[in-house]
Amino acid sequence: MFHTDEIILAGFGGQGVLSMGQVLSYAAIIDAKETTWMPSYGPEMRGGTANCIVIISDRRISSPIITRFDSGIILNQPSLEKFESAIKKDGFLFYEESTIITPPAREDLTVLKIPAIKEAELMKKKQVANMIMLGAFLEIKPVVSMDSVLKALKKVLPERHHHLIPLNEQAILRGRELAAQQIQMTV
Amino acid sequence: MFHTDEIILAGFGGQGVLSMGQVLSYAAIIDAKETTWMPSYGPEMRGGTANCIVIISDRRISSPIITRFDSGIILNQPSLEKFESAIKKDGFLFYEESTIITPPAREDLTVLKIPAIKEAELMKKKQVANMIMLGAFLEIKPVVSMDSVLKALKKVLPERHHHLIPLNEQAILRGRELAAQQIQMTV
Amino acid sequence: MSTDVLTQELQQGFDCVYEKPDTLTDTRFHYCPGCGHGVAHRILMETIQELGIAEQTVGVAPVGCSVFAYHYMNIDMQEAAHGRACAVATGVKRVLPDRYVFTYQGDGDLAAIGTAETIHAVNRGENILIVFINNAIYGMTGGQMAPTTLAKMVTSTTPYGRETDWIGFPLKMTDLVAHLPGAYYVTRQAVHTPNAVRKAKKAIRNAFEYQKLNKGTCFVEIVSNCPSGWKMNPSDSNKWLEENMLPFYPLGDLKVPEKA
Amino acid sequence: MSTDVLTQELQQGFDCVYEKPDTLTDTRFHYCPGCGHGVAHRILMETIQELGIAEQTVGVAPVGCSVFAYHYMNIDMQEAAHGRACAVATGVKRVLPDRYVFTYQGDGDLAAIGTAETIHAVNRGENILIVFINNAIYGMTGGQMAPTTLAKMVTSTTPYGRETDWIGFPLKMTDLVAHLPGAYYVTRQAVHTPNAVRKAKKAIRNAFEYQKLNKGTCFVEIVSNCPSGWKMNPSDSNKWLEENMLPFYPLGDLKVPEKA
Amino acid sequence: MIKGYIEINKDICKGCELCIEACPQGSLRLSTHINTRGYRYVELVEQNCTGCTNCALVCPDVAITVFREQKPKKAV
Amino acid sequence: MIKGYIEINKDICKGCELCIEACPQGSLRLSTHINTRGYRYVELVEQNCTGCTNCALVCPDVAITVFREQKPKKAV
Amino acid sequence: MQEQISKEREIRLMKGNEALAEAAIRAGMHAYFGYPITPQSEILEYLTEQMPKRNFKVLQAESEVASINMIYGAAGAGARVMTTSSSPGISLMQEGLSYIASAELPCVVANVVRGGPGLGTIQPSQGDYFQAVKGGGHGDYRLIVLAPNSVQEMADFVFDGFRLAEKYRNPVMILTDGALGQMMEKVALPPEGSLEHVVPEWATVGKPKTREPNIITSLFIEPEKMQAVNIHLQKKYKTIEENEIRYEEYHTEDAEIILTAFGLSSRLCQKAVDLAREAGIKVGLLRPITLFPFPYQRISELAHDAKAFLTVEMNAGQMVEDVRLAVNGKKPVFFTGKMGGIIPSPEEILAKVEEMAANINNLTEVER
Amino acid sequence: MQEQISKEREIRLMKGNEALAEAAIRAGMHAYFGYPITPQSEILEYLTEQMPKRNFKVLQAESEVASINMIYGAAGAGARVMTTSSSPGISLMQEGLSYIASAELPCVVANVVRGGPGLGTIQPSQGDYFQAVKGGGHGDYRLIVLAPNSVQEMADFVFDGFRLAEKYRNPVMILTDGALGQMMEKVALPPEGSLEHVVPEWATVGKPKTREPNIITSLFIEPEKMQAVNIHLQKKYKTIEENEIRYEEYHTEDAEIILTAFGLSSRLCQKAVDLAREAGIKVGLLRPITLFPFPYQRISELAHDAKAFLTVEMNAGQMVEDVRLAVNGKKPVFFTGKMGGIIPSPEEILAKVEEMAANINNLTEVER
Ligand SMILES: Cc1ncc(C[n+]2csc(CCOP(=O)(O)OP(=O)(O)O)c2C)c(N)n1
Ligand SMILES: Cc1ncc(C[n+]2csc(CCOP(=O)(O)OP(=O)(O)O)c2C)c(N)n1
Ligand code: SF4
Ligand code: SF4
Ligand code: SF4
Ligand code: SF4
Repeated sequence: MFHTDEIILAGFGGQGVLSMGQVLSYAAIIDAKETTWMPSYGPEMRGGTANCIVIISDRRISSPIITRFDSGIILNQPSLEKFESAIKKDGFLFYEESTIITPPAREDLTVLKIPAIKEAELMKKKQVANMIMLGAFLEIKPVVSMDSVLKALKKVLPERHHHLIPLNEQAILRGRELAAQQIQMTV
Repeated sequence: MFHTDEIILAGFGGQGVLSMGQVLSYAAIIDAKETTWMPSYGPEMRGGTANCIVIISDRRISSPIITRFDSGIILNQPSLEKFESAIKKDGFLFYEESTIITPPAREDLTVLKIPAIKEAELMKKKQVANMIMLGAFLEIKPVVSMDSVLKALKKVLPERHHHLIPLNEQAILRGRELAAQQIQMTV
Repeated sequence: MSTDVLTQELQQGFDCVYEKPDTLTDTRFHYCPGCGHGVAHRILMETIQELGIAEQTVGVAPVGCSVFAYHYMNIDMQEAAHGRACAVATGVKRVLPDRYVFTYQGDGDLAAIGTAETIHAVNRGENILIVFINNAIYGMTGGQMAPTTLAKMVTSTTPYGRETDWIGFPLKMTDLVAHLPGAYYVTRQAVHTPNAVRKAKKAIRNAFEYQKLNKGTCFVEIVSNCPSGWKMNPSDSNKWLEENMLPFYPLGDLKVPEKA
Repeated sequence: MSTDVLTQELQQGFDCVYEKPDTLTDTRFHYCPGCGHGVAHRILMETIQELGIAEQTVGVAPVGCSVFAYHYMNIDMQEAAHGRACAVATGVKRVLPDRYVFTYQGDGDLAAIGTAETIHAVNRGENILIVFINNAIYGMTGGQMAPTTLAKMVTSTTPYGRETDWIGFPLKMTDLVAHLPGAYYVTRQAVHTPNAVRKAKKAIRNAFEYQKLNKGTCFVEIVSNCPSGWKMNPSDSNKWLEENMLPFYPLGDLKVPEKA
Repeated sequence: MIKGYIEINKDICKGCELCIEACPQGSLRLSTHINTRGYRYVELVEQNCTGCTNCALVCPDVAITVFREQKPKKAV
Repeated sequence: MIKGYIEINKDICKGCELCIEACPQGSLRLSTHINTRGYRYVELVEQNCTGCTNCALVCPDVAITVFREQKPKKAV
Repeated sequence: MQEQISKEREIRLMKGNEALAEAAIRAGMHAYFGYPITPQSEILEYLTEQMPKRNFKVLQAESEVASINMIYGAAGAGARVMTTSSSPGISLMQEGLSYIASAELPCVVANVVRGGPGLGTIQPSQGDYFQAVKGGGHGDYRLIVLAPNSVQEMADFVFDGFRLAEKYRNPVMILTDGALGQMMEKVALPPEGSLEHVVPEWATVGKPKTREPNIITSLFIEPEKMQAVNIHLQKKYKTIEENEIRYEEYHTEDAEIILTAFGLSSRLCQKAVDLAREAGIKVGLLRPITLFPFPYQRISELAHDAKAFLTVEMNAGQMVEDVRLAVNGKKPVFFTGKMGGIIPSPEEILAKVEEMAANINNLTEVER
Repeated sequence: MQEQISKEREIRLMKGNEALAEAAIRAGMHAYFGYPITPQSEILEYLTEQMPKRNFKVLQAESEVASINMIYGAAGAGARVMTTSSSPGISLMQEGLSYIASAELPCVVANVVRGGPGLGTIQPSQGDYFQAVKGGGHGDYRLIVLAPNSVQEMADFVFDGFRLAEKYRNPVMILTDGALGQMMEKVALPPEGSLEHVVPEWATVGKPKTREPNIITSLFIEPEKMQAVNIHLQKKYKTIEENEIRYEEYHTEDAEIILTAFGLSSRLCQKAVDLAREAGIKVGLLRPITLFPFPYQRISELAHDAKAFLTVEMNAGQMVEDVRLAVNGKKPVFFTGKMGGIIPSPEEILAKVEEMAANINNLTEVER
């Protein structure tokens, strides 16, 4: 059987959800998989939420716009409210701890609450919270190889930020650790 | 059999060929016939020639734009050159004498050369040359009733020129005389 | 917020000295935090409220960030095609000459694609109010260069700064229309400080009062910010406006009616 | 008329001091008798001949009576959509920056439907020459009101005279563009007398010479007649022009380059 | 000094801070909480509000209502 | 006085009479004949043309060619 | 038509353009916005001349883009409005028309078609059928399209146009051509004021306290909302298709060959039918009067007994696609036409018909 | 497609809009003129960002009307040029497009379609098929219309577009949509400079003494001349129809039900075919790649063995008319679609297919 992963990544504009999705998609290409990355666009983004849908598959992807997802990576409250119900039964939900007031209610989901912003602050670089989330996601859902993710980072980050690549790598690894710990705890 | 008359009226702009045609068409309506009046239009008129096609028929007229005519009423040299060949075999050609340098060459046509401008000058109103031509035409080709023509004049002339109606009537009658004389001469 | 609730909450011995006018609906503005559109909306609708002309007013919204103005303004409104608000307003005013008609337009709408409609409406002296929000950028579509974008200013379509030698110069549309005989009252205002807001509101009030006289077009430019497009926080954007926009677009009246 | 024939005919001891330039084709103008378009065409093409730039020049014809300009001008030309000559010329100039590019436009074309394209081309300082024939009427379509039609002037769409209070005012487009920083040289000329023709030709020559400098747009208005549209004979039309057009559209330079 | 107070609709406030800057008394500050739309909203802290309406004048979201102490009424 | 003469292309002339007006010498007049396009064309009548080119300058139809007496050449 | 003309009608000889303008005044048009273009400038000229004497407003706009948006504004304000132009000018109105259709504003737009593409020629043409009928603007919308074939109908269809526009809150296009605009024929004019008008309740005329704001818009940013609007529009178009199809038949009863043609070409075809009938060929004519809604069903019925169809147009073949869709392969459908402002003659059509008749049981369409 | 990608191609993850822009640069575009509009503003943004580093010109025009006329000027001057917009902006270009087609100027115009009509929504749609394919402007003209269905094709079709435009002196439209413009996918970019360009001899580049003036015009005032131009254009379109039809088939060999869809919808259909095949239903897909010229003949051939057709579009049913014209009554043709920016899901299509399959020998089209 062919395999497909459908992921929604959502948060406020500026939290880096779009580039998080791009790293996933780029890594998929490096892994020789098919992929689409589809952002929400237009004025709805204005000061509000930003999200993107990433699909990674063994074969050609039909629509880049879908309404049900295998996993969600959620970085703010409005997005959680919008997308919690859009995650497929028994799917995965990763959310950033400090931005969520009312945690998800669904019981079928595997839910991971990642203190990404706190951890990023510990790393002295608030901006890498998204990579911590990404790492956490990849620990549980290794939809692309870690090797490719690290290569993808180079492609997605603009040249002028390439000095931050090691930090981003670190953040991804930190995210993996956090997820691994949490899963063990819940198990 | 149904009867149709197809007439081309042509000359320089300002000679009144368009209103001559309108008088014909209006008279046709009064005679309860079908009629169309179609002017040449657009920049080709600029300072150059003006012409209109009048069709009068017992039944519905298909195209208002045709390329072969039963009769031609011609008021300048370029128009003669343009339309002489467009008159049907054995048709009728009425031309204003003083404006034509090279007279028509076709032998099948009944040709009447009317000194309309000279006569109009005699009547102290250059502008009625067109009505003299119309009168001449109607004498030979009574496509509408004279009664209706006189009524039509009132409709076609703008209100402010209504005092000129008697003069125009006179001109039409003068045209008829001229044509009658000429036909007799040729016969 | 309805007056009832306020009355209840009102502390003894206090008057309500500022509240949202009824001419604004309860719909929240979708504008970015700190965006001048909100203030401009508010003073426009306050004026209509204060003049008591809401029932006689028809507004025309543009295409731009303020495309949804009709969600907020509690009056009859039309949404015009991009750049055509002045033509639409002309259509309205010609068939409803006794109504107050205004357009509310951004700089891309009014001074780029709508240049001809703007100039000709003013030249005809259409008896309308044109509110022109000049934020030197296309906010709605994501921060592209507007005709009013300042020289050297960075936008998403002038990533290296507006190079006037080949892209063209910031266009002072308000100055242009002030030259037209159809213009009756032309002024440039701003809304970045309390005082500026007071003055801008007065200008709008003047404009509506002049509209009664049937003497020609009133044109009120409001120099405004676009924190998102300019990629600044609201407070910095207002500072930038003061330091960069106002020297080039100085505030004040460009044409005032001659005294009777 | 080719030079050969002239030479043959030339009387001993006489020089030819005026003849049709080679930059005009042998096609007869379709213009009405006495129409200023002919003179404007001629001086434009004479200048191109005299400057020796025919091979480097691309012209843009408008929609209007001069729509057929390309039949007469013996150079590469494009026929633009109504009002869009400035946009078309921009397209040409941007890809052929070392060519001389000009538009030739009537008042309806340039100042009504083409207002936005005109203003923005000048505002960008497109390095082109815009020749603007202002005859205060739409000649081509049969004498309708133009934006430049004078107050009270009778046209086929202002049969009772242009009533400025509801149709709008005659638009001084040249004055408007002179305010734009992209304009380098802006002048208003006429061609109704020998002297006016000489001056107008000089203005066109200036414009082409400035184009070499790459400093912005040159804009030459030519106040002209339309005997057909005005319903006058040519000589009366020129008198009318002198008495009515020139007081409102006074001749002279509106913007000249600063001395280096 | 005249006394005043303001009410801030915290669900509407977008935390643009323009009112904070506009307040001549320095009576306003950003809350540490966020509202349902994710914005830190503004709150009145210092009790020195004069009801000058400056904050309301610059508030782009019409989030502020202003109250001012009644002037003693003149005797009729 | 300088001597000159002009040639008028009578097929091109539209008889607008602008050259007649422009001629300071009054050398031009309308012919009584019409050309192939129906216009009375212009002709040079008075032999007092100075070759000033005024007629050609105002002629909208480029119908006029102007000749002028050669100035005696300066000795080289 | 002729028979229906009541006694109260005033008879005149008029140009099609003038008849249309006069009819608009009599139909109670409140305002007209337009820009000159041959061959329809007489409309604006006629109206400016009449304006001081009668009760309506005219404004010469700065362009066709401005005209159509003025129409938008005035229609939105509840007025009965019209604009007219010819091909290039109508192309400039496509954005505005799409807005008007989406905002559901009633108005009449006449296209006095000239030969294209481009600046083209000013002579009559039918080259804008696709644009009018399939939608030259963006998105799924429909104009109600009426195609007059006489000066009388140039007048009558203005009344029909306003009636339909207001009944369905939909723009109506009168698709005519330069010949019909420029020619004079007899026209019997309906009396002034014979078409009732009420200010629609949705119009932006100033909001009284008693109702919610009226909003004229075509913006529906959420796709679900836009979808709902589209579904509503499609339903409306369906209703129009059910109720408003108009066509005329001429000798179709026993026809083996059915000519189909609209507007001016239908007159040429009528003549061709006469000529062919005289020559003993069984030919008939179906003339769609409404181009949208199109008489698909009637053509489909005729395809039962007829042996072949010939569509005649003054273009490269546009309506013929709709005829083919209607016939749907039941019988071969042929096309003949003239382009660039030339009018095919009845004789040419006859020749084509004779050719078909000679081979009537053996006709096959060329494979596409 | 995938297989053809040569080793020299650079692989990137790109938005469709960016891929199109980057491809235009690599295809040797000389100049781009455009105006911002969602969902395609990235094209202008990308190009202004790249301009100082590469060899081409960009100008942000004052409007779409200006853009298309700048394109006219630059194309007439012999340059390889492009403009892009989205639905409302493309409507504003209709006059200009008609001029460009008539003057026979090569250029590429991309329409990143959004939901209409009117201001509509900014979400993806296919509502502009009629406008692109039948002609939204006036007169008889055709755009060559290419419909990509992937980011890869957003890039590739720019090359094809310029090639076809220049081969036939005809404007080419890339008809895509907001989803294809905004989404990122893998794209293999052809190397820069791989598409040859010669300045055409008809271009207005300044007339040397040795030749007659070059004139770019669409004005042919005499109807005979205009007719000749039209005949020439129609012949050219015929040649294009003979040589340039492109389509893709998927499992059509034994298909009883043929889906037809272009652009994004064809991807949904491909998925639906997979799902249906899994369920044992014999379904295939024909995807027209060129919308003009349209693969009428291939569809007509398929109509032989297939039992029914289902056209799937993101509109109210536009291409379905061309499918019907091709099938010409041989088999029933059904339609399903979503409007207003909504993308139909493969499951919805599957449901429709299953419904048809259940009744496969008894299907009849609703009478129109
Ligand atoms: C015909 C057309 N072209 C382009 C657009 C896209 N568009 C929407 S708003 C806008 C510009 C907005 O800028 P501005 O008018 O300055 O207003 P702001 O958003 O800054 O308030 C553009 C180009 C459109 N909707 N329609
Ligand atoms: C889009 C469009 N609208 C209208 C026209 C009709 N039209 C042709 S020329 C013209 C105006 C001509 O007037 P002007 O520009 O003043 O030039 P003139 O003829 O007076 O020299 C108009 C309205 C057209 N061809 N295209
Ligand atoms: S994008 Fe700019 S103009 Fe638009 S709402 Fe945001 S700040 Fe205001
Ligand atoms: S109509 Fe007027 S502008 Fe046109 S050629 Fe005649 S005189 Fe000249
Ligand atoms: S100005 Fe208004 S929106 Fe901004 S922080 Fe103050 S209360 Fe909130
Ligand atoms: S100016 Fe020229 S066209 Fe006019 S009369 Fe003289 S020669 Fe003839």
